[in-house]
Amino acid sequence: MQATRRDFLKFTTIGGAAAAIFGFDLEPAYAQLRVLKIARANETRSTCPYCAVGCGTIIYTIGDRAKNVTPQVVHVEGDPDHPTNRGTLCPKGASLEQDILNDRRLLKPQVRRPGGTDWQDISWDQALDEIAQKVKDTRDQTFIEKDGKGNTVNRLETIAWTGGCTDTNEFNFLVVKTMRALGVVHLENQARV
Amino acid sequence: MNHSDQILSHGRILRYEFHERLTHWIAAGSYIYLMLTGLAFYSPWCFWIAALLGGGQVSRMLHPWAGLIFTGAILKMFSMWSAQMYPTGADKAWWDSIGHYIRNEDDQMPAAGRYNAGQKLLFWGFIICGVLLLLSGAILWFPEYVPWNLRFLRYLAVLIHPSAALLTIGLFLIHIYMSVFAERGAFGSIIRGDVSLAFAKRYHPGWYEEITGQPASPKK
Amino acid sequence: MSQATLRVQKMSGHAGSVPGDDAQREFTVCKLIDTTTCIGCKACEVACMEWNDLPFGETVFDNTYQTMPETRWNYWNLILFNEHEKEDGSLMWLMRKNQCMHCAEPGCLAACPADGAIVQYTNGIVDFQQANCIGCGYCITGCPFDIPKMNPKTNRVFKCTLCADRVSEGLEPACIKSCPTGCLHFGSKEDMKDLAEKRAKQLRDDYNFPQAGVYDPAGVGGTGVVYVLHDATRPELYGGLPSNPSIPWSVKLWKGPLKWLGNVAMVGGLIGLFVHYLRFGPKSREDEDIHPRGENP
Amino acid sequence: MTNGWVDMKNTDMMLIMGGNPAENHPCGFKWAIEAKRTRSAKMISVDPRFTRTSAVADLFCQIRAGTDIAFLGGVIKYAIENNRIAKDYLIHFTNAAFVVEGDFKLPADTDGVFSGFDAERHSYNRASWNYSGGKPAQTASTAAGQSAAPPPLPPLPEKVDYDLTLENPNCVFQLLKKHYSRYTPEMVERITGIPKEEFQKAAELYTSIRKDGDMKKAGTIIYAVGWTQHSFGTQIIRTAAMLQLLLGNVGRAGGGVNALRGHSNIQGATDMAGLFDSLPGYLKVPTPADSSFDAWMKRTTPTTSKPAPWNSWNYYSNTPKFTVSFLKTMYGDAATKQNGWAYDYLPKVDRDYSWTHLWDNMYNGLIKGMFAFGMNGVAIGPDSKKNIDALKKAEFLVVGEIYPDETSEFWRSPGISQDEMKQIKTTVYRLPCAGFAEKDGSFTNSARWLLWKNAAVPTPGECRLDQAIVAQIFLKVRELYKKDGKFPDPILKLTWGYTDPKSPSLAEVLKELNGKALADLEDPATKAQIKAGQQLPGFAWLKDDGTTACGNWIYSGSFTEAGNQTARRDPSDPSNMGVHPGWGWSWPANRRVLYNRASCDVDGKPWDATRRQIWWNEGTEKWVGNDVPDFKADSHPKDHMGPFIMNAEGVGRIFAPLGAFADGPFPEYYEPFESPIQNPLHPERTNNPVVTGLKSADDKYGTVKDYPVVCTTFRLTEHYHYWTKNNPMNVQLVPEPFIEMGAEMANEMGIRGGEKVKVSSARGEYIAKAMVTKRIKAMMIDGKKTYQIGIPFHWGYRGIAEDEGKTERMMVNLLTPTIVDPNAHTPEFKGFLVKVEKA
Repeated sequence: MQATRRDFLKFTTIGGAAAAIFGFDLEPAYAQLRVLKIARANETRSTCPYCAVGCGTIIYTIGDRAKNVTPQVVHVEGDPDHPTNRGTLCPKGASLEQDILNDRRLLKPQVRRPGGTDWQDISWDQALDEIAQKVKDTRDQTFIEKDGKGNTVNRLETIAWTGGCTDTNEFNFLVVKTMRALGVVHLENQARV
Repeated sequence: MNHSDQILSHGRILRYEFHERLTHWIAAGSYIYLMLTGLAFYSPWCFWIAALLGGGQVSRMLHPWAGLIFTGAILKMFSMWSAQMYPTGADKAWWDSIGHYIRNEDDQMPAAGRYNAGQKLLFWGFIICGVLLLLSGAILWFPEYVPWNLRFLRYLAVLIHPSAALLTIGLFLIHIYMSVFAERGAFGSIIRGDVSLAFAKRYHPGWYEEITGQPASPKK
Repeated sequence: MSQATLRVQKMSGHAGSVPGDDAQREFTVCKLIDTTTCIGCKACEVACMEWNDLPFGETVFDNTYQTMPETRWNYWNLILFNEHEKEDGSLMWLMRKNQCMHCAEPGCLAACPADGAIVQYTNGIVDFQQANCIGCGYCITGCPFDIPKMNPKTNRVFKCTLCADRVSEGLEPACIKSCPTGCLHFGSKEDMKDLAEKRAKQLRDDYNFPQAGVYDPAGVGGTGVVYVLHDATRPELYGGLPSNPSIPWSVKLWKGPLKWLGNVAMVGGLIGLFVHYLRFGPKSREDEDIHPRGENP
Repeated sequence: MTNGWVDMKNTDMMLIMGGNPAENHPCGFKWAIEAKRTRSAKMISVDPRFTRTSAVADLFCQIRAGTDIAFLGGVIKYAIENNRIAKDYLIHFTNAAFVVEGDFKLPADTDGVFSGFDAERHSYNRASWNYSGGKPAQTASTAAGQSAAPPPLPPLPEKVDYDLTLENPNCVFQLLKKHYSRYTPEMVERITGIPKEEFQKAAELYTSIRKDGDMKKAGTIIYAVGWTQHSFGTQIIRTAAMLQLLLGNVGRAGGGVNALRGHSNIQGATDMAGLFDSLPGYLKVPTPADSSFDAWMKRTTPTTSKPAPWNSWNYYSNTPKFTVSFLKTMYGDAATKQNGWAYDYLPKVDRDYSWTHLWDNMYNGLIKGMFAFGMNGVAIGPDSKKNIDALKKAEFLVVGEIYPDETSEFWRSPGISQDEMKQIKTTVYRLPCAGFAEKDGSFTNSARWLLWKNAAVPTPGECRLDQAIVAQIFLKVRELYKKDGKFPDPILKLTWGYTDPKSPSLAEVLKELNGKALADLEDPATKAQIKAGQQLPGFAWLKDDGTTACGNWIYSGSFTEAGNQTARRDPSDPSNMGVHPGWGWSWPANRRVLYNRASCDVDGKPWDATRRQIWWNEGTEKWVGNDVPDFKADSHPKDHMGPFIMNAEGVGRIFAPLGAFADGPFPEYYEPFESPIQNPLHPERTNNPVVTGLKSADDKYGTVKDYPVVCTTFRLTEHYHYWTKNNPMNVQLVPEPFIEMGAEMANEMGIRGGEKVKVSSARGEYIAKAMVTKRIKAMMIDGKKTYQIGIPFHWGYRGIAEDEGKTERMMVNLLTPTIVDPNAHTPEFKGFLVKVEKA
């Protein structure tokens, strides 16, 4: 075969022809957007557990509360109705999803025995039984009914409760009830420090 | 290789050895790919070429690698041919007669050696543009690693790369036209390596004389 | 992925007109950043990370409160911290939220060769379509604010989307919603300009910032993010905010005159050669002195 | 907070000191910014460091940590001298006009202490800190050498002598003026390090709201633990409160004294008395000396004390109603009038069992076992090493947590070898609890708003709800006591009537807190009736005859017959003053601004007609308004009832009489326990005279000779206590611990930003990278160049960065001292001494 004038014509027009042959349509009027990830998620109103501004948060979970779904958090955002934060959150509140879905969470009861160099797993029942027995023994051994002057004091100085900053009012009241009933006087809380 | 080895049977002369031909086609292949993908990036009107060649992502991914291959090929060409490409006095005369050349009045042309002045221009054009394309291309390959305060380099690169590429395209078009359409036998020479004595005599009389030791143009 | 309802009015690397252009009544959305009330809390940074589910990265302490030196492909929103001593010796701690400015005339879009990889919606949001992105990085060069960043693994470029997915559904961007002090505000460009000018006037009248003003640079056609600055005459104090940004001259030259020159040259060259062939034909018309080729294709 | 977060938007002037709300309460701080934006309000930031708050303030003063009383005292002096006081407010709403007993002496006259100081016991006999009222004071002198507890204090006089011209040299106002006359700008400069011109600028700006006594504007003081955490923290806050009374800012929208609490529910924990020295609703715990319920009530129920023609509601006169109702909630039918409402069941407290003493008592072997639920005592400190050493001596520790924390792993804290570990006998149980999103219940925010939250997800793994864990432990203990044991009655008789006793519904507990009628009740005035068993509408219904039960009187009204009020979600705010009466529920009685009667003049008209909170309606003869009146609704202004209804006087206390505070009826400036100078006011009395250190081997205190640098600890907005070091997002924001120091100091020491620095105190050392900044400047303190540094405290030995080996695995609280405030028992985390070296 010899190169001819026709070859040249073919050669120069092949590109233009190809576009027509393949019929590409590169003219989308709309761009691809990620669908709103919380569009059908379930909303739960909560309160941020960090500082005392008490920002309203909305926790978005997958599922519509149907029985066959284990809710999984997909997003946390400020509650726009909440008068204090009006939907805003600080960098801690805004990252609450990572607090809920954190792979560092403790997931099972553990015990460290006297002289132990590591944690051991323990069942809930055994842990609670042992704790209750220790509380009982300690209280029975050290409960003070009267002070040096003969005044009734009915107190237990040998067991302490230190309560956290994120305990609810109701939990705190259960603590006050149970600890005061035991006679606990070393009752302190993050509120002190 | 001495000159007598270049004279083949059947009245043919070996013009390009195998490694020269291979180098040429490596350069040619990579260049064509670079040009096509480059054109796709150059103008929206040509972006369809990228689609034909596997999509924009693939084109962008392979373009710089093809560039490296092309760079290797032209470096090899440089080492093979640069000695023969330095301009000589005859080249000036050749350029002065370029009108004859364009009108296919080759017999009016001063005798050219193995490479005429136009081919030398092609060679040096590709070498110089190749270097520019490599340097600017490296910046364009990794723009995110060019610090913000050296961003003028990126700005230069986006100008130099297409400018140099356009120059090579001009050279390329002429090269193709000359070798495929204008000079019968040229194409074969880069495929099989040999040309006819007549071809050598007609287009590269200086070279013909050098090889055969006979005058090329009895007409003169 | 779904097709959302934002229409495209500008499109990168696109031949011919853009179908969404001039097709719809729409207002331009705008983000107002009042640097004078920014406390650098980084809520916006986190909100952006969380909304977009961006993967976390490594950071190192670098003698600053700033999270990292500059935005990353997976960190689109970064507050820049700058300690600035005034002439009278008093200190200013300037904080500026840095992110895509959503220029009316985006340098990234101008520089981008990939069809539809960068689009501007009719509401002004400039968005990257990673599906179309070819990873050439020209947008990085085209941007006068150093915003687009490449994911080295996938070779696609990312940046702030102005939460186009939220805006298209009628929500505000995530950063705007989170901002505790309200230094971020969102609305129409017109309203934000108005609000910004009012705030700047208040700063001049009531707060002893005689140079307070609004940053909405004309060099890129105005931006979809406007700043209120204590000193609008020196935007570079705020972590190098360019005082007069524009699409880089070389990008303009390259995408403008050079392109047309090149096009003309290439087409002209082709035509010239063709005409030459028609007029002169091949150099050797007769094959008498050339070895026949036909036998050996 | 006397006011609330949203109320800040009403202010004209903010003094932010001892707090850094932009850093620590960004979302509440928005309302401070809102005031700037909408009212062109001004903001003054006074802090040891130029903070994120300072960045948006209009005036910044760099103060030496712990010298706030000198600053505020100076402002009081400035206000009085420049007639920038609220004269009418002062005369009618405070005790400025009250005459104080003649034998009361100020520190200026008695070598830097108030009258009654007992140097041996480091305490005051506070009998002379009383109003003059013509009533013979009871014998209050202590016989020499007697070592018994201090004698009981005399009561406040029923009818107080007063002088409305404020000219009586012994009236509170004159004493105040005299006391703070020593706090000159020069003195302020020597103590605080703030150049006097700058101090005067600040004093001028803050008091400018009361220019020529004009009452329209309101100013607020905003603080946090930067004030509390000192050996005189309560007195700093007192000084602020006095300044606010002087300027007439308390009770007013945009005014008040606003404590920004640092955690989601420590306001609630305080209200609920998770503290050794109180019972729910700020009822005082009984002491062994209270021989019976009645004796206890007699001691803790205040009697009215006021000028004869005035009126005082003295709301705490209802203490017996609150207390009986609490005991009925605790012990139900077992609490009867006959047994003093089960008075014996309550433990009696006459010692300091507070936080630092708790650890000291464990260190000394008294405490055998501890529960730590969401409370990381080792990291929180102070003196973390002492706390670790204390835990080594305990028999058992029960930790309820969601992340591995420092406390539960004290036995393998850095520096303890395997061999040493084997010597530690403590049994540690670590129980996996529920995160916030897994629990419902209510938090009380800093503005006293109770806000109900809902559980969003189930607990992961084997985690259990906190309330279930406590309930199950308690029920198991109770089972054991059913057989035998010491004094089992309070355990066996404790009410536990929850539907699911093993996991009480928190809504049921809130109902219990709100209280219910135990018999049919009728209000004699309105004839309104409540049937037995119904929820009470509020604490006004509480009775001291055993017919009502209420777990916490101030929370009465939170869960009524109308349902859970804390879950209300009506965001509307008709007055546009940030009241939001239908959102959640705030104690007391859904009042949003405390003492709001003081927002009106004596005649009941608002001081500022544009910010009307409540007012006296002549037509209906009632107090009405946009907020719930914190006042007796039908008390006619001409009766002159004081707006401060919780005080026996009915008025605000510029002078705090008798037992109110351990260390003085007026705040006097004392140096921090570890201080770089002697007190310029009285060099012979440098520190708070009633403060003493603890005595264990781990309680060490340094001097300026060895430790010349003032150090303060602080929080970052990117992190939350010792919690977010487990959160990858927050760790990315601020990946490593650091130490903030001024450029001048760093240059002098040849330290560059990012280099490691070692900070040591008498108690320990801490190593982290240096943050060299222009934001902390060298200071001239009493003529001596002094450097300050600040250290954010969010790291320990368990966390993402810690576990990856990117930190030195240390806690800042290895440095902090076990010195506490004598009133609030809060440790002096701020303003202790250290030395700084290259590490």
